[in-house]
Amino acid sequence: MIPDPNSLYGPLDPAPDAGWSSAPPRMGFFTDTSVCIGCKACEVACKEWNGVPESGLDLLGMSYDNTGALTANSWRHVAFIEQPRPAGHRTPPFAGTPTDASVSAASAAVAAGTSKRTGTDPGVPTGTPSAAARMAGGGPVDVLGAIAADPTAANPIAADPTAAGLGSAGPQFLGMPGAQPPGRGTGEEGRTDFRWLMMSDVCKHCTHAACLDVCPTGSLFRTEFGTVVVQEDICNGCGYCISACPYGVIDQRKDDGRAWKCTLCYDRLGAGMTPACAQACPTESIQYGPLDELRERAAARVETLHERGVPEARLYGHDPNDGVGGDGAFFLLLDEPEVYGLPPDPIVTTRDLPKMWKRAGIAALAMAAATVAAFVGGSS
Amino acid sequence: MAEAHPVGFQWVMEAKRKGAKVFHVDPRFTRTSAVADSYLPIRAGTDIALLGGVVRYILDNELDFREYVLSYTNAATIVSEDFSDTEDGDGFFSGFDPETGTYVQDSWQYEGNEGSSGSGHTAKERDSASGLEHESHGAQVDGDTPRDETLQHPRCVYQILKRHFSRYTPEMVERVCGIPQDKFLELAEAWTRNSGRERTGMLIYSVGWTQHSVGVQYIRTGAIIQLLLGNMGRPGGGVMALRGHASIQGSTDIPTLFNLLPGYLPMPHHADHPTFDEWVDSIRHPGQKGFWGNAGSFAASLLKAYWGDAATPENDFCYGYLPRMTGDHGTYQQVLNMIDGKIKGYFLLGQNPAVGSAHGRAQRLGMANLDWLVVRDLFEIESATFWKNGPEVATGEIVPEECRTEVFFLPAASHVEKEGTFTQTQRLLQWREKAVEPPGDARSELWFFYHLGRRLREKLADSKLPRDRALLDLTWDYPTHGPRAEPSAESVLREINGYDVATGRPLSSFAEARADGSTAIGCWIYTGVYADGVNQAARRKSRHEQDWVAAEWGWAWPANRRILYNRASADPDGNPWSERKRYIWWDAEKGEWTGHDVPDFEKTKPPSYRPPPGASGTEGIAGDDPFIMQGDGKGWLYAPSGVLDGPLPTHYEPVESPVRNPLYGQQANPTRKMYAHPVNSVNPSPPEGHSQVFPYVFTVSRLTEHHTAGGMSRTVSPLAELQPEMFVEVSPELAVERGLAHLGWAHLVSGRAVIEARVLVTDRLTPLRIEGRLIHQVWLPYHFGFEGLVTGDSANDLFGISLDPNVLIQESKVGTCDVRPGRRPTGPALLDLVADYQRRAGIGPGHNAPAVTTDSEGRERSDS
Amino acid sequence: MGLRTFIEGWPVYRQLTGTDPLGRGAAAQSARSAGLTARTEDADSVARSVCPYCAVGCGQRVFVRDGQVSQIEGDPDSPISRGRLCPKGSASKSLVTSPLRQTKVRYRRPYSTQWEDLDLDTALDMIADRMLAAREQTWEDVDTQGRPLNRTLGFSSLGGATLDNEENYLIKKLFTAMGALQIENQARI
Amino acid sequence: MSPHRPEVGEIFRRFRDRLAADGRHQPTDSTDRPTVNDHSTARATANDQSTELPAANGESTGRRGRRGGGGRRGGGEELRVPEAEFTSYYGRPILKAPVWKWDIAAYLFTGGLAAGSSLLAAGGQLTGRPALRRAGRVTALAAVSASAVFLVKDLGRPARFHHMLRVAKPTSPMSMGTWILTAYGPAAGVAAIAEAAGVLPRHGLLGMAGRALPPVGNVAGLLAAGTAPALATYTGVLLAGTAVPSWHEAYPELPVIFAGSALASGAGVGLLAAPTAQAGPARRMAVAGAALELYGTHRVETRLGLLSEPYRQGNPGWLLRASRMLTIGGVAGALLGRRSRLVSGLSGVSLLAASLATRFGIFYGGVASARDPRYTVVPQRERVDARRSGMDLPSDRAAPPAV
Repeated sequence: MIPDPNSLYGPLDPAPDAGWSSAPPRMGFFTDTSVCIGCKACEVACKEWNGVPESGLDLLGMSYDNTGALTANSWRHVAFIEQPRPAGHRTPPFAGTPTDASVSAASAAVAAGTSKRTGTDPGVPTGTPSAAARMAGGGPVDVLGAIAADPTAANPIAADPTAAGLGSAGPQFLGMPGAQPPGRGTGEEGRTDFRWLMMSDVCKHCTHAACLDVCPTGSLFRTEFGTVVVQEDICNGCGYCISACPYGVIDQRKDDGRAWKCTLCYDRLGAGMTPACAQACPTESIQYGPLDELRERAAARVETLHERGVPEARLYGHDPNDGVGGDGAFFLLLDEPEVYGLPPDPIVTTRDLPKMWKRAGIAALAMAAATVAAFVGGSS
Repeated sequence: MAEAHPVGFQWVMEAKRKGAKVFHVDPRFTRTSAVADSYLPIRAGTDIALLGGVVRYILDNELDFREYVLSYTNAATIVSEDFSDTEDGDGFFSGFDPETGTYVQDSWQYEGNEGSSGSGHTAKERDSASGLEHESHGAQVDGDTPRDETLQHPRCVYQILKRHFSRYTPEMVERVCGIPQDKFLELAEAWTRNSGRERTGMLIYSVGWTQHSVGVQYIRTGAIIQLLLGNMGRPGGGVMALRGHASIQGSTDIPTLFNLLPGYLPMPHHADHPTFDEWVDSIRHPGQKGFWGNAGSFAASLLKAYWGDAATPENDFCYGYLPRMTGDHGTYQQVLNMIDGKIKGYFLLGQNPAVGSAHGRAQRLGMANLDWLVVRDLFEIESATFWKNGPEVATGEIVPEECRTEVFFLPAASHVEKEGTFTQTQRLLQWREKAVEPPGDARSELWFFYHLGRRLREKLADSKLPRDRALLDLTWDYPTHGPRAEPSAESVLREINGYDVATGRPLSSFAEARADGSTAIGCWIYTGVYADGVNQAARRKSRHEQDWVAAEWGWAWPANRRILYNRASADPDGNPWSERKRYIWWDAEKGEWTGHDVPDFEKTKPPSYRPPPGASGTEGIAGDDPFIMQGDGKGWLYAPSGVLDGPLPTHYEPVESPVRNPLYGQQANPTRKMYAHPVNSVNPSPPEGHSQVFPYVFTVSRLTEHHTAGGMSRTVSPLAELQPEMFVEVSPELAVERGLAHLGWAHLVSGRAVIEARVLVTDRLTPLRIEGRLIHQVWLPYHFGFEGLVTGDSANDLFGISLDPNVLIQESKVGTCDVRPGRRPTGPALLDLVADYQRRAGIGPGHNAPAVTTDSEGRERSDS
Repeated sequence: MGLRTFIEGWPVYRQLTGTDPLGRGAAAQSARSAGLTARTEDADSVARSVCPYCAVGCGQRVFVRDGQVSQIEGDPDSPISRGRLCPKGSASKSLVTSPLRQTKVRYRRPYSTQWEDLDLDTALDMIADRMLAAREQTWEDVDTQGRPLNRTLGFSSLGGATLDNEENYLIKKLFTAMGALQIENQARI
Repeated sequence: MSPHRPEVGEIFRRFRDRLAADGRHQPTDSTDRPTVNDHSTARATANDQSTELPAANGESTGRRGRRGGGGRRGGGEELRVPEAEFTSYYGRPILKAPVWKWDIAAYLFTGGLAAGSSLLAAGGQLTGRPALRRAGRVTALAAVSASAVFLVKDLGRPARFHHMLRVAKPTSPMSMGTWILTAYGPAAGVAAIAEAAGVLPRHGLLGMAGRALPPVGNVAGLLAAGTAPALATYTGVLLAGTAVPSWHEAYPELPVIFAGSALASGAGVGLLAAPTAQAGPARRMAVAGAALELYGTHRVETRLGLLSEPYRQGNPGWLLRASRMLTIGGVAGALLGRRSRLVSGLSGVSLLAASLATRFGIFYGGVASARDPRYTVVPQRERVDARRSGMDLPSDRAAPPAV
């Protein structure tokens, strides 16, 4: 059979393309972050079902996120972002209370300095304080003001890192910027708006899955449900999939060597069951079903939110025309993707594969030609 | 709610999806606030001021559901002219006795019933936490009461209510709670607009509400609002308690509590209940209306269930076997007695007081001074290892080599390793099937106590001592099965349900209870759970196969009613208030009450029924009196008795507060239970001096990722890794004031202890402006201790012991402390630090704030 | 396995002959993956249970395989929880199968610095003796005015909110018959 | 679900069109974009200042340096390079950095060396330059064997290396590479073994073998040479076929660089092994290889804008600069020192070293680009913003250019 013209890029129903002639409808996740309460039931339910090992016991200070990222040992990851920004139509939570400037950005910048052993390498790496500050910022973010404040003078404990326990906490600085004595704020010049974003991240099960396409063993394969699964009996830990994933999802487990990620509970799907995380989710933030249905539901949800005065609501990964042909697991977000640690515009690496092979071919010919020339041309 | 009860919260989110507006009131911005439409930061311990403000808003704008209020509440009832309100008493109602710090309630009674409060003096009631008895029924009051249907009489409840709350204005709410007026008005407006004939509003609280020195009055205030708005006994209404333990409701219905017997029958008091009849009458209140008329049958049936053939009408059903209360025997009194060496042995059954109870140090010192301690749990919890790993070992207060306590740790069976029923927070009993055998020596409590009892009876078999009769005559013959001789839980449930002594037929309703010893009932309110010999609690009919009430899933007490007092869902004539809210109604053709639920009313008593003069008991209840357990069949806006600290809720400051009570000269609840014990010093509050030594308010609560004292979550890796360390949340403003750094360390000091925690500086906390002053609040999770996968200092160590007078529950949701950067000292230096603070605060050992502080100068008037 | 079956099992062969030339799906699937089923499918038994944590009372299904709990998840039939669980409820399997669970009786004798082993039966007997002794020493028959007390304040108990109603019933019944009054639980806390 | 499933994407085209047409959607645009702008402008200051942050805190600088997570921001050099503005979840990397260790970089070299050597050997074989032939064949075998060792050693589950032969996936450069190696390896091996013919006794079985070997070796040698160019250039696709920004965007150049680097290293072997008389072709190979290598490297260092940064900074920058020097030196030596065996040898060594440096430079340049979220976010964000301003579809992606 001839592969689909969109086999490497563009809209595609992946299961038939992967040889499942009588494939069931493509199944996937729609994660609606506007109703996520950050309970992390998804993380636990996933670990319980899939026997995923513990991923470290460190306080990260990334709001309530102590998991840090999707890793080989965390197939669901709930992100927490504190921002002094309006949340839709809601009454400003701190209007009228005697607040000063926001600390979200400064705290995030500190949290960027923490790292975590997750049973993988390098676990959760440290981050860029300024980028963290922008993630949490809702207005002018005076990270410097916070940092520059002379630690020894303004912040007695900062003088003694051990006492401050900042050994692992990255740059030391006061909890918040500004020299204004607390409580002088009327609430007018202080922070009034605040929102707490929560989002349960997971493998995107891309239509065009680079991890799958570059896998040299066929360990990563496309299931009849259109999902992408690592076969633990096949994977030999070559690690290619890890550099290929544009979302940084798949990861190698230490002392095991193999690559691991969400399987969208392939074994449960086979039995007609709902994936563990979606079944546990108390508020239906994680919805599981035929992708087309989910996409329609999501479209309606966005419109509802826009009507209810939440213009920042937008979908991510829903569009079959995007750089990966659409995600099998897509999201409703309330801020730019990178705020949640998602790439703003991922493009599957295989899009350029034909061009790459072409360039390689030309280079190869050039090489051969050069050799021939080297031997025939010239006298000695 | 999203924090502590996420799965219950799915229904809130569902309502939200349908357009409901969600308000969240909390000292800190939580995961609930994150999805709420409006978040109101509040100063911990000021809820009555907020809710009182709502009451005033309703009354001033006449937004109450007048028809409902007139017919179903005691709004029209006229109160004795002897009554005087806190408005006149600067924080005191009439009848206060400074000597005992309690009230004489006579003057609170309805007009013409002054004599009948039955509680000349409430000191005894306070010690016996008698408030708890009213979980299943109202307190005593004579049925026939003078009313003014126009609500104009100056002494009718409606007018008294109006006067009492007249000063709870939006301005006052802002001054006391720190909630901006416009936000308060947004709340009050939405709440009232969503109540009435067509709509109902629900009030949900988590039981942190009960952990205040005025906890019962918090809930009373909520009840008053819901009654005024007509939200009681109707679908989508009510006051919902979100309780925190799988069967904490069950352990109150079938109480492991010192002052109660199953079904909220009071444990006899040596002075008040010398005989069976006096005991029964004290419950039944001869001549009173309502279902408690049958108390005699319930009491006799219980004793019959306990002592079987030995219990006869002639010997008062072995009433003499029952132990008698002489005062306060509550858990905190016990702990102090342990420290004083008065108690020899202690059983801990799936409970971890070393972390979970207030004043952890007192708990641990008490346990270190026992002869023996039995701990039954899944894990080696802090309460089992305090003698080697407790903080007091580090400070030298407990030296293992000198600690006498003999400790038995017995592994317990988990919820899948035994069968039985949990009663969840809405009175629903659900049967659990056993999945596997418990591992190793692990056993169920059922096994442990059955075989322990067997052994005790064997050891005493030859005893001639009268005191051993109670044990030897006890019915203790439950069938066992399996190699480990596990007792049959169903046979116990059958006894709880009750049976006909002669035939052994399980009873199907408590109406079948008899006072002549022909019925035995272990817990009368549970009668029906084993009706027809079928385990009704084991019913699992799928929600897809039944209506939204889901009456065939499990079994709810009483009589499988899902909404109590649901007669109120119909108007006085028995018709639904509205089609939208149709629930229970009177079917004239059939001549009976019908609807979606089991009617909480005599099935065939027509709405038009009026009791004959002098009628008592059930026949005294009129056809339009929905609150059938109440002495007058009415919902009580005003409680003439039964609530020890006042017929109406009043804002008192928390026992430890940096703020002088803006409403009354009386600072804190004058009737609270105080313990003057050397170990229990209380931080000073205004008008006392030195309150600035502990300038900050701290409050504690749960994290979604952990459970109570952590025994079931810090030991479980997928949970432990999600919240791996003890931390304290502080506002940016406090961080600057005290030089705290995000992810740095801080330690908190109270008059009892000093604990340390990592700092989270977050916008989610805010200072509040109270009385023009800036008040900082910090928040701590109380899950951490020194055992388990993840450890940390225990927040509850910071608290002292002061109790609500009605139910003797401690104030452990708000206290004062100092916050200091860096780690706490260790070893003896830690004790020095606390001592230094005590010295600076001028609080000697056992210091208690004065009970009475009406003197505006703030000098103590009496007491201490 | 004959050469033929080996060849036919070889994904490359399946790529060339089957519907999946790129070796993305059907051809790359391993025998194990093909035979994969949910472990709840082949459970020996399923118990209908209730979550042990808070008081919401979410329904749980406990799957058992070879006498071990193989999975605990929400009961979709429950009108309370509709099959959903919070992180704690979801962790129930880890709770009951935790390696940290203490399954042997531990005994600490007075003034000792460590645990010792103790036989369950002996422990039960020692506890019974201590209860009787404490009761003996602290028994109160009547008060100062001769009114009956029939009680001991010599020992007390705390706990019950996490236990079954049947268990609480026996605890209260036994302690009451012994005249033990100081029985408390979390409901007071 | 509905029996009739509309073509994938249909629903969304409709949905997008509806929104586009729908005025109600404008707010998203008007309220969303400005906020982003506010923030960016408002935070430019914070951002620039914050670049001093590590300097302000030696401890954290050292630590981050060690971790490499944002090592680049470590030194004072940082202050001179204004930080490209971007946002990321607590500033953490979005991509997972390659888990490949140094041995994959080493393989890039040995693989290329093997290829170059085989070509050299084939040339020598056909043009009667036994020294080149012998040296080429032997080096090829040694290099390809080393390659195998490096590849297997880097696997998380080395015992499962043979799983590579389960499938043949044109979409997977590594799979293709596996099959290329499978074809090349044995041929190179046989060719090298054939070199043993000379040392075998004249008579007996071994004698027969001795007579049979050379022709066999010649066939094998040509086979190896036939597959060698593929072996040398597929590795370019191997690296480019990832989400690692500075590798992927360099896909047009990488094969060229690696081809050149392979030729140069092969030439290096020739210069080392062959007497000056036979080394002519090697010199010319060196020139050709060096040309390709220098051209390609220069392109990746300059053409990719932000994504060229990693190749210019830190260790990768240092390695590539060294490589350039060595290449130029090697070529110069090869051309000028044609009479001196020593100079030729030295140029050979320097060409080999250059090739080695190039591979490590390219390898670690890419790794650095994956570790720093800046290189992931900034280019993509620019793409999105351009598209947004281009067409009026704020919260939605426009169809990307067809392949």
